[in-house]
Amino acid sequence: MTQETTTVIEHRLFQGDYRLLKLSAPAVGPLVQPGQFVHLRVPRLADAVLRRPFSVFKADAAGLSILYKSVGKGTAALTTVTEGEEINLIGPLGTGFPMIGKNTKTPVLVAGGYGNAALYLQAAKLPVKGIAFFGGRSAIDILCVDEFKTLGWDVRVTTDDGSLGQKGFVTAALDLWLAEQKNLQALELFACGPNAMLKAVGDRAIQNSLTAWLSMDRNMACGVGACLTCVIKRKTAAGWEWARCCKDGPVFEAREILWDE
Amino acid sequence: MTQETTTVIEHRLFQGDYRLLKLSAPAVGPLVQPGQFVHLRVPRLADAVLRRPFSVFKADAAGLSILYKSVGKGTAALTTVTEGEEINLIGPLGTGFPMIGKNTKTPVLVAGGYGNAALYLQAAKLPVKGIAFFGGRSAIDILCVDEFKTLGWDVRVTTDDGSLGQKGFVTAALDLWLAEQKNLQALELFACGPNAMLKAVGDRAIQNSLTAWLSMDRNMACGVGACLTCVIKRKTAAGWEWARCCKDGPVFEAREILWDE
Amino acid sequence: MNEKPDMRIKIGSLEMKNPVTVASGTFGYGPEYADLVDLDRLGAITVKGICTEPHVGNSTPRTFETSGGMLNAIGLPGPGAQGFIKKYLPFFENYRVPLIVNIWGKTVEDYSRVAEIFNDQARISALEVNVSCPNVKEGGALYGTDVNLFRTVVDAVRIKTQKPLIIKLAPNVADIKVFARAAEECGADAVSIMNSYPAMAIDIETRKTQLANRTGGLSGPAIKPIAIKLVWEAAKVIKIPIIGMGGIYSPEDALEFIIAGASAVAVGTASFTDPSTVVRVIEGMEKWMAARKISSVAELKGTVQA
Amino acid sequence: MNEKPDMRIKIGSLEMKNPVTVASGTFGYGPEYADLVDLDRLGAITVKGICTEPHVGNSTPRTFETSGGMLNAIGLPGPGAQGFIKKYLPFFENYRVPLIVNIWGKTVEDYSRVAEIFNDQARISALEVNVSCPNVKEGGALYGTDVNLFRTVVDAVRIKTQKPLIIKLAPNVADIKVFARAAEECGADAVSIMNSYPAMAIDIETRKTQLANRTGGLSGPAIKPIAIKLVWEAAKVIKIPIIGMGGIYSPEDALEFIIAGASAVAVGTASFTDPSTVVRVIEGMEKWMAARKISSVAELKGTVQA
Ligand SMILES: Cc1cc2nc3c(=O)[nH]c(=O)nc-3n(C[C@H](O)[C@H](O)[C@H](O)COP(=O)(O)OP(=O)(O)OC[C@H]3O[C@@H](n4cnc5c(N)ncnc54)[C@H](O)[C@@H]3O)c2cc1C
Ligand SMILES: Cc1cc2nc3c(=O)[nH]c(=O)nc-3n(C[C@H](O)[C@H](O)[C@H](O)COP(=O)(O)OP(=O)(O)OC[C@H]3O[C@@H](n4cnc5c(N)ncnc54)[C@H](O)[C@@H]3O)c2cc1C
Ligand SMILES: Cc1cc2nc3c(=O)[nH]c(=O)nc-3n(C[C@H](O)[C@H](O)[C@H](O)COP(=O)(O)O)c2cc1C
Ligand SMILES: Cc1cc2nc3c(=O)[nH]c(=O)nc-3n(C[C@H](O)[C@H](O)[C@H](O)COP(=O)(O)O)c2cc1C
Ligand code: FES
Ligand code: FES
Repeated sequence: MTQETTTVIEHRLFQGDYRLLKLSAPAVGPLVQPGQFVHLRVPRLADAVLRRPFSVFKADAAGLSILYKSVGKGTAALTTVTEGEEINLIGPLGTGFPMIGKNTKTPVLVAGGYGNAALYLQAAKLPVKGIAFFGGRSAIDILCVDEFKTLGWDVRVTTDDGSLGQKGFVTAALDLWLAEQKNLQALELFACGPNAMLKAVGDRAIQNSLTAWLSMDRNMACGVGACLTCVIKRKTAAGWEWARCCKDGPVFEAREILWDE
Repeated sequence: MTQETTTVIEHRLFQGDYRLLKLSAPAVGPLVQPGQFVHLRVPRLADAVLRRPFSVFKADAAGLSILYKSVGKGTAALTTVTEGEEINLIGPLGTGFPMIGKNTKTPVLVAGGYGNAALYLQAAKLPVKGIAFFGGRSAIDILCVDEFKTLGWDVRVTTDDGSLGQKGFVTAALDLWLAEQKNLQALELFACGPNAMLKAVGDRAIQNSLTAWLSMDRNMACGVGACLTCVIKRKTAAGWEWARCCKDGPVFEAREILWDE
Repeated sequence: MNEKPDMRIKIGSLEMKNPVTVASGTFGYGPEYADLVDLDRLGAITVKGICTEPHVGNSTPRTFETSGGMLNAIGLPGPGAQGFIKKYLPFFENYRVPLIVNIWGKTVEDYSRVAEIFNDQARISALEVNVSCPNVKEGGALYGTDVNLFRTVVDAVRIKTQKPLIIKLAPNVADIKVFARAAEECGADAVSIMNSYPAMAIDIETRKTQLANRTGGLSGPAIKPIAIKLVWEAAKVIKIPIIGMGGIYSPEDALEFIIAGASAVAVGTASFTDPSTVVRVIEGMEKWMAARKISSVAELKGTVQA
Repeated sequence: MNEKPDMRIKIGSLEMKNPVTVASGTFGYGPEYADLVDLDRLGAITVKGICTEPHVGNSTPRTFETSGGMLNAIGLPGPGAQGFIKKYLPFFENYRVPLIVNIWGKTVEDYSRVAEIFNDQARISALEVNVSCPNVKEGGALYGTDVNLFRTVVDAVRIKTQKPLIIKLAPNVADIKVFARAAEECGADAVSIMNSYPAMAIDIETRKTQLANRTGGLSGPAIKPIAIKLVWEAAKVIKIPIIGMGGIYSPEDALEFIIAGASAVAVGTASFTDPSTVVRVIEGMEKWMAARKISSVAELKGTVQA
């Protein structure tokens, strides 16, 4: 983990409401592992004391990029940064996705929203390519399909309105597909997206005794494990303990997580 | 007085540290009287609750302009506004310079800093042109000399370092000139600039039984007379009372003002 | 489309057509903002604090901007009760908006006297008692933070006025509930929460305080979360209405106070930032409620989940 | 060029090479920021509040951003005294920086017991007693705002430890001087001012409070003027050093606290905004003083004009 003042190399509309922000980050870029995130100080947000966390979409020695959507005042301010401007970041942060287990034949990605971006590095890194389920409200919300295809993944899309791929929830498509699989033990799941989706994926994995790695999105303050803001309940022998999404996560195995009701 | 959302028409370095900001203000522009000011909400100053007051340099139906220097966080933020951007303002505010008295033959302007700008409309409006004393640290700080000359004023410049005009304080030049005048009662003074200069001008006027209109610069909050932040002591029969620079001023006659110590 | 929500509220016998007023000291005596704000659009106008006699207030500087707020130590200058009646009351003959006069004193007798003087003025709709001004050494701070003195003042004023009586509480106490209850027990018709919070800033180069009075009151968005908490706490123990204030800049801010337990709200520092705030707040609240089919402010009041 | 100013200060027997520490709860237990901050550069490290037994703290959400600040209601989760000794104390063997441990309890016995446990730990340089945490219903708020309970706790801790003892005062009191004096009289070596201020925010759509605990503490730039005022007040009545905190983001902010009367300062929320703040503050203070030929922090302390 390091702190770096980066420079905006590229900033543009990516697709739908999502923007691509590419930063020159020679110190942080090369260190990023799949599923890790960076904590940005948003410029021109003078009355805000907190940074904003974003998953790393792509990263290399030259820089790193994120895909984000304007949902509040921090991300709205972020949309106004221009090429050449400086952005301070801390990263890479958190514990990302692990390598697939040695018995895994088919890795399965499940994503919604910025989850597609958060899974990209993992999709690129995994030595075996499998199947990717992407869900969203509408065609415009489904990011990076071609990029995953290019990497060699079998991409299955679902949209709530049927404007792209199958109509319905991504978990329904996953269910159908899981029901067809003979050798469930050859599967391993990696998911990032809305909470409800993560829980649904986790539940299916547990029912089928599969391993599922879920990247959790929790409000954060410090981003480095110091403030205990971003905690979730992690099961222990005795019951549960708090685990920090920013440090112990954001990626947790489904069986570790104790969901609140 | 009205509140208007204006558009930046022009924004550029004017001279030295001073910038010119020209706003399209069809509602406020035509109402401005010499010596009045506008109260700007500086864009991108999210953690600041107060507006910033600026004298109107020029104004007409098309718009109004101010000359300002970056001295703190508000004016620093102001330097970043770009053409086409919106700025909310309240104006015109305050009681400006009066017309010259009917016995006045020679109006005398005394200015330093943005005072040169604050006096421009008065210089343009006065039916008789007289003499203008402009002081500053260095040549670069003396604004608008040619503009005043074009209006028909006899401009005398002093600088602390002698880089333009006479070396020394503007009040010294004024003293020399006053000493030469036969008919002091034909003079009337109008001044805007640093406090020390205003006091010195006022003292000279009182010693010589002249009328001197001084535009006072005080920190402001509301700008409209409501909060009682910007008060100075105004002499009364019984002693003194508070007068509000934003409403009763900024222009006061020298004999009205009770200077603190 | 949607029906207009019922914005009316009552403070004792005072009926306000909407729950939005301005905070004392941030809106002058009435005329100052009349060019910029349609005064009759407001639920009420609350004027700057007035004492029996004319008062000169503090030296300058009197205000200072801080992060998300400002300090003020104006020191309650003013024309005195008779001066106000002569100089400013006639102005209100041209308006229908209810007038709340904020009063203060250096002694219990001052409070009692000024309440008595204003009791005869038909144009004045209610009195708000400032026991919490942090700036006047001679009293303010003390009356607002010592519950016995506090009761003495409320009693003294109550006895002298038939007008709706609002007590403005000091925020710098360990337990606001004690003072809210005391106000209710002494017969106040409402409490207002909160006054600016005692605070200070220093110029590190000159080593002088940024205010001539040394300390002043902090107001603005910075204090909103403190004010919300105090309103919420007080609302748990009193039945009389609360006028909530502290950093209200938007309809959403005002609604947050109502949901916390306030019956009405006041816009303060925000008028300096943008004089149109108070009308924007009224219109925005109406729109927000209409869109959600909330039929009245009363229905929304105190609906924070327990 | 200019000579380096003498930045050293003492808190009881604890010698700090500079007057800058971090605020408890904003810097974890030490290791969390070690990659980003040169820990040995600090005057001291103050860790998150610890109780005798492990504690689970509040549900989430635990923090919420506000204008110029944030609310927190973490609820003092932690590994307990023995857990801290085992899990985190060894980490500090690789550092020379003095370690201040913040302690709290639900009962006077808790306070006394945790002080006793830590008294035997040589690596711990001082104890800071949190009597002011606004989040734990079982005690915090009460101990910090009732002067009799306050004295009981300070006495109970004082008797159990020979280490320098810092009492962290609650800001939500009518008169901070009472508590500052009580701490001094009970033998504290220093007081720290201020803890976060009790506050609240509500989501108007869901009508839920933004924190699971409902109320939380306000920290950050928003509260700096309140903290400066409290430090200035306390400095008038006590001789023991004050550690000032509340919204320190820059060297200038830290200097303002020193000039107001603090001997040392702590950087809190600012570490979230920018982890480099604490080192930037130390370096900036040094530079500022050198440029003005101020030879020591001690010389600067309390130099605000009276
Ligand atoms: C590990 C992690 C990775 C993320 N990756 C991405 C990404 O790649 N692309 C993307 O668009 N978004 C991502 N998010 C969500 C993103 O951080 C939020 O959208 C953003 O913080 C919203 O800030 P705001 O100021 O616009 O919203 P506001 O609602 O104004 O923010 C107020 C506060 O709430 C917090 N907050 C609001 N929404 C969220 C949220 N969904 N998650 C966490 N904190 C939130 C903010 O950080 C801030 O502290 C990620 C979140 C986490 C925790
Ligand atoms: C009637 C009037 C007319 C003015 N006309 C001009 C003009 O034409 N051109 C120009 O460059 N400046 C003018 N000024 C001064 C200008 O308002 C200040 O330079 C500006 O407010 C500084 O703001 P800041 O945020 O950059 O400084 P900061 O020091 O960061 O401001 C902090 C606070 O102090 C106030 N403040 C700081 N300096 C001054 C000052 N000199 N006068 C009043 N308030 C101050 C600010 O308004 C703000 O509230 C005028 C001031 C007044 C009262
Ligand atoms: C410049 C100024 C003057 C004030 N004068 C008074 C006053 O005379 N009487 C009073 O009770 N409160 C006074 N207040 C306090 C406000 O009425 C209000 O309680 C406080 O500012 C909090 O609200 P805000 O954050 O919306 O400003 C004053 C506040 C300011 C900023
Ligand atoms: C997330 C968070 C956790 C905190 N935890 C503690 C704590 O455990 N013990 C304590 O005494 N103070 C705690 N505090 C209060 C801080 O130590 C400090 O007093 C307060 O935040 C004011 O300083 P600041 O404005 O610089 O943050 C905490 C503050 C924050 C923001
Ligand atoms: S955000 Fe601070 S511990 Fe995770
Ligand atoms: S600035 Fe408010 S009265 Fe002049």
